[in-house]
Amino acid sequence: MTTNDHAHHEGESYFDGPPGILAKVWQWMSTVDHKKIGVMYLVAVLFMFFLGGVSALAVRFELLDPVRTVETLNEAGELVQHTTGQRLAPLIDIMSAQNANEVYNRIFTLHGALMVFMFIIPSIPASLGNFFLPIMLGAKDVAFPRLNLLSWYIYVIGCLFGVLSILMGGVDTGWTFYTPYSTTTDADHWRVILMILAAFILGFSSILTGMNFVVTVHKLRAPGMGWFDMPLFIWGIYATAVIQVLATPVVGITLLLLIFERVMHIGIFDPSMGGDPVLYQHFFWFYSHPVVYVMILPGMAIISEVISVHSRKHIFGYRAIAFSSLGIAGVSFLVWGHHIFTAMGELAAVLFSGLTFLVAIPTAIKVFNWIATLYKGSIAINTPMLYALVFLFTFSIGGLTGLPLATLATDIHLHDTYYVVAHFHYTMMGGTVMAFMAGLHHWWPKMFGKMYNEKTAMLGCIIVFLGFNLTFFTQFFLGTQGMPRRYANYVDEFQTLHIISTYGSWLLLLGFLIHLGTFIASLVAGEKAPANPWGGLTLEWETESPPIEHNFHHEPVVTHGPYDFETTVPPHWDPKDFPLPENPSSH
Amino acid sequence: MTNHDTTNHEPHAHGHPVVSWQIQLGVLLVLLFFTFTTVLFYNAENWIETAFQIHLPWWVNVIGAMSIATVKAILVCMFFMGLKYDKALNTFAMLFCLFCVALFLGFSMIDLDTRDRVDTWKKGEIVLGGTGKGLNTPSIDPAFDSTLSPTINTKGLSIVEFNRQQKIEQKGSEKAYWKYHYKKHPDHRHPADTNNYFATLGYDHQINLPDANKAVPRTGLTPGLFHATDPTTDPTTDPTAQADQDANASTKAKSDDTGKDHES
Amino acid sequence: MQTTLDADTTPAPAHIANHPTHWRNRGFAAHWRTRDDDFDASKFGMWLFLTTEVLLFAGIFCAYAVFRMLYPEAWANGSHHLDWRFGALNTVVLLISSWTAASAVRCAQLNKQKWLKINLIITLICAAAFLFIKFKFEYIPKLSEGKGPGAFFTYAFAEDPYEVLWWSLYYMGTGLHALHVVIGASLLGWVLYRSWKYQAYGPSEYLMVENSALYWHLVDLVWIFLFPLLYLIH
Amino acid sequence: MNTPTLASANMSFFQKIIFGDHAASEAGAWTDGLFMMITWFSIVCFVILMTLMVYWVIKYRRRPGVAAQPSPNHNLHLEILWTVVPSASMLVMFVLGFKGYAMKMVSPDSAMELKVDAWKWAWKVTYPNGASSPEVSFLSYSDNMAQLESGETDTYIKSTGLEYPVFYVPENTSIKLRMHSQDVIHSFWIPEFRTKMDVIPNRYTGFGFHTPKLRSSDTYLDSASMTQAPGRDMWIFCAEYCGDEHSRMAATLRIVPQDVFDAKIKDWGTPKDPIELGKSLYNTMCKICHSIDGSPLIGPTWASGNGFGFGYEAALADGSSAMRDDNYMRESILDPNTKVVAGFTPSMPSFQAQLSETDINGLIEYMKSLSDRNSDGSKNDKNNQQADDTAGSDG
Repeated sequence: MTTNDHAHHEGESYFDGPPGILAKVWQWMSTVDHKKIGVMYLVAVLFMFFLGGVSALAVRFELLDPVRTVETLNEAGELVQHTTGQRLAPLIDIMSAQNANEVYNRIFTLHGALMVFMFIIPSIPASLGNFFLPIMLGAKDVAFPRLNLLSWYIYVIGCLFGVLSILMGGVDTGWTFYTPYSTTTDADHWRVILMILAAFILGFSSILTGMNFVVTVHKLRAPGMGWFDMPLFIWGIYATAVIQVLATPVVGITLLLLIFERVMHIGIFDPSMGGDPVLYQHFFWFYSHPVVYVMILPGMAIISEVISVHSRKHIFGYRAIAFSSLGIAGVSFLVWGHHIFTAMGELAAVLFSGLTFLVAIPTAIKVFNWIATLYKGSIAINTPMLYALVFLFTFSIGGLTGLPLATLATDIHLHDTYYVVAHFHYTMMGGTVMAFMAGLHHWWPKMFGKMYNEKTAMLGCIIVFLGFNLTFFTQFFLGTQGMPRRYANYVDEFQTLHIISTYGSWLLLLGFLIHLGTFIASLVAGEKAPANPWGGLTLEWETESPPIEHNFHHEPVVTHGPYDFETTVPPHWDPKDFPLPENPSSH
Repeated sequence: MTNHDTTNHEPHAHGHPVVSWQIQLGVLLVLLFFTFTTVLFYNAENWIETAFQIHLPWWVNVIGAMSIATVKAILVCMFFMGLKYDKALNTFAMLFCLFCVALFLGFSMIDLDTRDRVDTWKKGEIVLGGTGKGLNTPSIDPAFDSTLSPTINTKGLSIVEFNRQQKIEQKGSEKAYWKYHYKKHPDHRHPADTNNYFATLGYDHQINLPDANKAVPRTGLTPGLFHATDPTTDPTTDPTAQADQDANASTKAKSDDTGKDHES
Repeated sequence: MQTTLDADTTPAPAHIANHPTHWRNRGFAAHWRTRDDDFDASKFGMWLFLTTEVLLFAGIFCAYAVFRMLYPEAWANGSHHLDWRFGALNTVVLLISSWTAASAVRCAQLNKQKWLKINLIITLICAAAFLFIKFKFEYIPKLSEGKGPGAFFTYAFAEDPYEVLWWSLYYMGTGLHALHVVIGASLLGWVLYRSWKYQAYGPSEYLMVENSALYWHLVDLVWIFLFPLLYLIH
Repeated sequence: MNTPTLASANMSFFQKIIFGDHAASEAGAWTDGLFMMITWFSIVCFVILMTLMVYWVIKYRRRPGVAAQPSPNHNLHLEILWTVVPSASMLVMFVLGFKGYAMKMVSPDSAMELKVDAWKWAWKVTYPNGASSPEVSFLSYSDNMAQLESGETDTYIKSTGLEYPVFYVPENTSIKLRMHSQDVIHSFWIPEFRTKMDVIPNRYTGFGFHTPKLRSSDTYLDSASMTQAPGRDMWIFCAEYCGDEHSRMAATLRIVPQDVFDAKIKDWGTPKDPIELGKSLYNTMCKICHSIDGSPLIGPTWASGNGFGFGYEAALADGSSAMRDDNYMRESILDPNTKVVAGFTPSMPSFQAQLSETDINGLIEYMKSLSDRNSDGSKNDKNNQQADDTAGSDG
């Protein structure tokens, strides 16, 4: 049982363990404390983000020139030959690729698989969610602490499988593993199977986390916390967890069938045996469309928190936002077809097109509510708030550019072009990653007990914002003008826009490096963080920063709503530092 | 703990209802009864089919079996898994999951069934049974899999046709092959038996009662199953079409309407 | 409260009764307020897990439905290569095992330690019988006839160019189910071991029995649908 | 000028930036209009939202000691309003999108049906009379005419990578495509017509479009005579990821006057000298993987020497060796992966459905013409000369 683990260090912060580095490592590796596990997730996820980012930079670099691939690789070889006497085997040999384009194909597959399966799906729920969901509920831990640790280990094993298959040369199937290409390419190697297995295993980790969170929200709310007293972050994570539980098993069986397809040609997805490749796409997107809401819902959840706390304003339309989260989770199972409009029958295409618009409505409602929350607030301009505003900017673009992709006539033109690439980067990166950064800066003092340098962080935020838009806004025009996805070479006309996009990617790199420096500096020499630096009202601000072993000295009792800034002085604050309006509006 | 309706239950195990053994045994017996029923239903249908040559439409069989299975599943969930006495939340979780399953099946089938709504030629496969091309890929790396997946080149035939051709070569002559075949499956003429060795080898008079382990042509084959390689080409040009039709002359009527049934 | 329910006429010997794993001495996780919260949460978690299992098999069922719709003849022929008798027999075996699993839970609730063990043993025997029938009378003969999945399909008497797909799905579905049988059986075996060694389950501590039984019932549920789909529907 | 441009008469600057060019068909124009409508709608929403956001962030920025002013937490009418308005506008988008989709999917019965075949990595269009286009061109959006007229075609080809097959269609006609793929999923995309559809193995997919009338400004560069002829070039791209050369799987759609078109397909339909036929087939179908100058590509080169070329012994992957004679070549075309040359992966699709007997003979004749040996391995000088200038002329 977990009791013996919880017995000792009462009152200490969660991360000062026993003396001795080995003892510390063992304590972390064997911990069932959701906070430690959250931090472990954070580290792993950020490492995967780094790998995926490197491959993204490689992709962008390749696209500097219409027919660069061959030259680049030869140049690389000769360059080394000039400096050192002997010619280094160029990348093409290292990856044991047939030709130069295959290297590019493997790198963008690498980017997709890393970013989707290993970074963005677990990013917010598994790291920030793990850390803050129980605290915000006023619980000591998640429902199943050991399951929680297990899911982290499963996640790491999955990542290891993926990295192993990359070290064996990487796969060129594209992260969607479309048959029959994925069942026939590299047929004499098993690195493809390794990558599929990686996705399969990561699915289990995702399922376990989801189950854990759903049960936690249902059973471990603090006394006095009804469903509608929960912070919206919890609502978002809850909707996410529901999707994780219900959608991920389907991709499990899909990838299983895919593996058997490769090993023994069972033929279900294989046109050469009477199977149907489009059926695979149905199987895959039944999971992978809901999963894009696994990616974005936690981001939306963070934004709801950040905006309301930093503008000291009750979130506008609490129930609307809460229900729209559930609505998105529900509708997300109805719309997967819009990924395969160009492969489907006409009737199904029309059906899915109509249903797809449904998902836009709750999303729009959320954006309206967030902006309405700013009205008459007391808005602090700091990094979390800045990132929240960046989110509102980029995510609105991402959402609005989704409309032509739900509209049949235009989607037939834009499908599989750079327009789509730009669109989902505006939602995934401009949405989830920006929200992730917002949440990271919002909760960093709470997680590590150190403040960070506000100026450098804001500088990094601005540079990331510029770099991001420079990188991806150009790609909308590339797409509409006729640049297909996943092209290693392209016609000369598109070069200008591609060059701009690549420069933007370097700017992005700079921005994230600044953030990295800020965080390291904060960990090394940051000043001690107060328990409640922003004046938040949710429960995580009542305990110390960093939180103690069991989160709270006494089980908290919820006396005020999470957003009652008009009537409540936040914990650890002096009323004169936190002026309240004289005549709070009646509601 | 909220107490549930616990009529004819024994006292609670620390607040949780205990299902009485009478109920459990009764449920088991009902389940066994339903199993018997569905098997009976199935065999009755076979019997009607072969004895009276009446082909019941396909949905009779499907709806019968599946509805019985559903009833059984509900019984197991309610009593053995205790949903009847449990929190409503668990039931809700199960129901919502079934709702997702329904969406999954429904939409996928809608797409695969309605591809030919605008152009009829978008429906079918071009080469029936698959092109047989994807199979001549190299074997999986031995380091990974000791039992290699065989690398077959089916020469563009479906793998079933391919295996039959292999067997025919192995047996030397078509006649020898069909002799071998009808020794094992004497009940009806194989649709691919184009020049009617079924008759020449003297199996046509033979009528056996159905045995589930023997393939009985209960529906007959869809007209033109083996020759409509291109939906636009005229089916009647292919000799096997004729062969099929007079082979199943007795079951022709049925094969037509089943054809319609299956398409619809 | 256990005294009222102590139906076990022979009380456990001291070295078991004082063992920390004995059901009377078991605590519950520190982050729960009451034992009931722990119990309900774990059970709810198990149900969520069962939903994921259902959706896992939904993939098989979806492929089955789609291809039956596309290639009805192949499906009709394929189903008649299976002998419904073995299917029915296995159904009966699983139903009985499901019943014993359910009454194992009941025995744990009522602290009937002996009958708890007996029920679990019968369940495990049924699991073994199921697998035996499946392999001895179905997999091995079929494979030896060349009715294998995918590229291993070398059956010369096939009627229809798509029967290979039917066999692939047959092996995927039943194979996945057999895997679940093994997992469920090992769960129940673990329960049997612990109740044998420590009497670890009783009126206040039968969660593990209940959850393993739930898993076993799910295995039964899946078979309840696989049986008509594969053996009876044509 | 072979750049597929449309001297756009009534095209807003904004639209010009977005699409770079007019749509070529009515359905395409409809798509553009719908896209612009949605874009303007989005811009309006976006501008309103962002102005409010920025304005309030500045107006209500935090001042020390100043509390947030009270305001209601929700406003039912407001929320209903901003739920209903988006829903209504999206309903409009859906209906219009449906109409545009129908315009692309449904083509009149009178439409000319072209059969499109796709494989890794090339397109082939078969015309109603069974002919298929032998012509290739190297075309690019970029304006490299100077190079062309100065005849520096080699450098030019290098800069664009390779030649693309050219498919001819008559002007002002309804075309219906019936597409199917030999190996993996491809996607047939004509950006000018704003429409694409996946090309799926062992299944027919398709769509239709109506080619525009040519205008006086529409001319293309006839690569044979280096003269401008009335007509109009468009890109065809593969939009579904299909492997190594996915990005090179392009082609040109050339819209020409009806009489030119008729003459062309009549010409292609009639049999011609096998070597010429083989050469044209090579240029359209094989060039992507097989070189004739000895350079190794995806597949073995056809040029003779160092173990390659017709009449030379081929070392196979399984260790055995085979003489490259007519039969071997025929087998390698129809059933490529049974005898794979050592050092190459079996990635070539079978061309069973693709090539007629005449085509295969033509290809083999062409291979012979490239080699300095006969099928029995003996030396011959007659073809040697021809091989050189063929290779030279083709680069």
